[in-house]
Amino acid sequence: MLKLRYFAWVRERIGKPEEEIEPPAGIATVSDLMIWLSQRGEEYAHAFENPTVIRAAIDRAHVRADAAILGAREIAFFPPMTGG
Amino acid sequence: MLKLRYFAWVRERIGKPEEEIEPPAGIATVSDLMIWLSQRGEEYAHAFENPTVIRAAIDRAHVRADAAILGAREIAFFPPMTGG
Amino acid sequence: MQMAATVRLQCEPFDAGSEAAKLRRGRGDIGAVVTFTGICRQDEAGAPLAAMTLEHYPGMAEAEIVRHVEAAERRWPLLGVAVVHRYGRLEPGEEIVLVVTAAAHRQDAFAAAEFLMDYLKTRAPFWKQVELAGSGRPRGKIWVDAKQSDDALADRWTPRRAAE
Amino acid sequence: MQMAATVRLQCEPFDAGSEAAKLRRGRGDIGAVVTFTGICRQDEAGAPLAAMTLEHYPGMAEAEIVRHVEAAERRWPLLGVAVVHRYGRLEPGEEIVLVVTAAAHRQDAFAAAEFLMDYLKTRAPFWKQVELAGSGRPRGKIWVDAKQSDDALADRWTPRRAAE
Repeated sequence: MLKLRYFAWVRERIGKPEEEIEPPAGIATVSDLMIWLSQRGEEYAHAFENPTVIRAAIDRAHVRADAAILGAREIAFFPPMTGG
Repeated sequence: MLKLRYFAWVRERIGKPEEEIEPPAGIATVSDLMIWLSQRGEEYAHAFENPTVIRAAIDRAHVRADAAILGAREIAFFPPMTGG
Repeated sequence: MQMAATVRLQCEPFDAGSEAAKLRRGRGDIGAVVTFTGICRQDEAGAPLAAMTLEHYPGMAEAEIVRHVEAAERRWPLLGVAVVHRYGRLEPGEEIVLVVTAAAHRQDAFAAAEFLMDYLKTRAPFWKQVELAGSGRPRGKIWVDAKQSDDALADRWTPRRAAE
Repeated sequence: MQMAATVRLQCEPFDAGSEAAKLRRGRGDIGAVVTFTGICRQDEAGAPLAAMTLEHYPGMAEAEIVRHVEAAERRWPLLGVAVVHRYGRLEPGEEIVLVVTAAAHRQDAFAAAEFLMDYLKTRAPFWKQVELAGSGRPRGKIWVDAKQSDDALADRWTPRRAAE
């Protein structure tokens, strides 16, 4: 099982802050996971409609979309950060 | 009469913080004034022994050594500043 | 060279003066302290603001800031760093973020404070949502867009690659 | 854009927090406040310090600082500036100088604070004399030499000519 966490408008569009999923075989990268998620329903399609603006973290470290998800326990998706 | 003011080690070498002088005709610039002052005694010669390091202000504004002293009321001599 | 480092996320207001005093306590080698305070303005891109809510990624946010404080320590001879970032709902005039850097010389303290702020703006997992003050009725909440100018500022510190 | 500016020379200690609070009072357009505090270190070039005495040129020092504050206002969209410079005898750990800059955005506040400090270091008529702490007997007083590195920092702001 893989824990997914969503923040800011990604969370709002999907309608929940987190969930546990079991990605099917063949989902190797963060990018693959976004494509797979966006096919799970309208809310996901809306959240990931422009995947190039979505940032991701694996186990609480920033990663690029081509990062491998093998071994990940927690993957987060969120818009560009606006802290500070 | 022209008021001269000295600060930091220029003041210490000359032995006084200020004085009034009447520069002779022909003393046109700050540089001329330094040369003339350095001939007034050992303490002045010591203070102005390396005129290129001495900074000057006319009427409380920084000037270069080639600045004209005509009309000046107060001229100050001091080492490079070390504030802040 | 021993360094005091504080990283804290909190809802509550902070006190810049006491954070700076803590860094200086008991040491005489500090010659320069730079304090940056980020404040919630009363407008966002010209629109009047009722409030701002800061969402963060608990667990990751603190770790990211610690990582950047460590990067600053490697880069400049710092004698103390404190970063306090608030989350939750803030009203105009309230303080959002505090960065304090202490060093023997001012250039190091200034550079490290700017570096930390640039990275907090672009890499720390916080998201700002603003509530605009409508004329009569509330005009809803808007997520603040990341600024390209902030990315450009952050890129100053890594001239070869934008992201680590 | 109205700006609060404070320039003060004094023997007494200052309070950075209250100077910053004064700049912010009653206005909601400030998004960034940078505070620089310069502190008397316990050593000068490795030699232990008993105290430092700051001499200044009364009348000129304040005018020079005001002139630089005005230059900073022309250069950056500032919403407030405070400069407090102490003179007289200071012991290690005591604060020497305070610069506070307020702006809507952090880059302007940071740049103006650095600009003002660089100019205070090289152009404001202050001179530091240190008393070294000798082993047993006083080792006398020494005028601090101006640093070429400070001149270089000040020159950043006037790329074409070093002096105005």
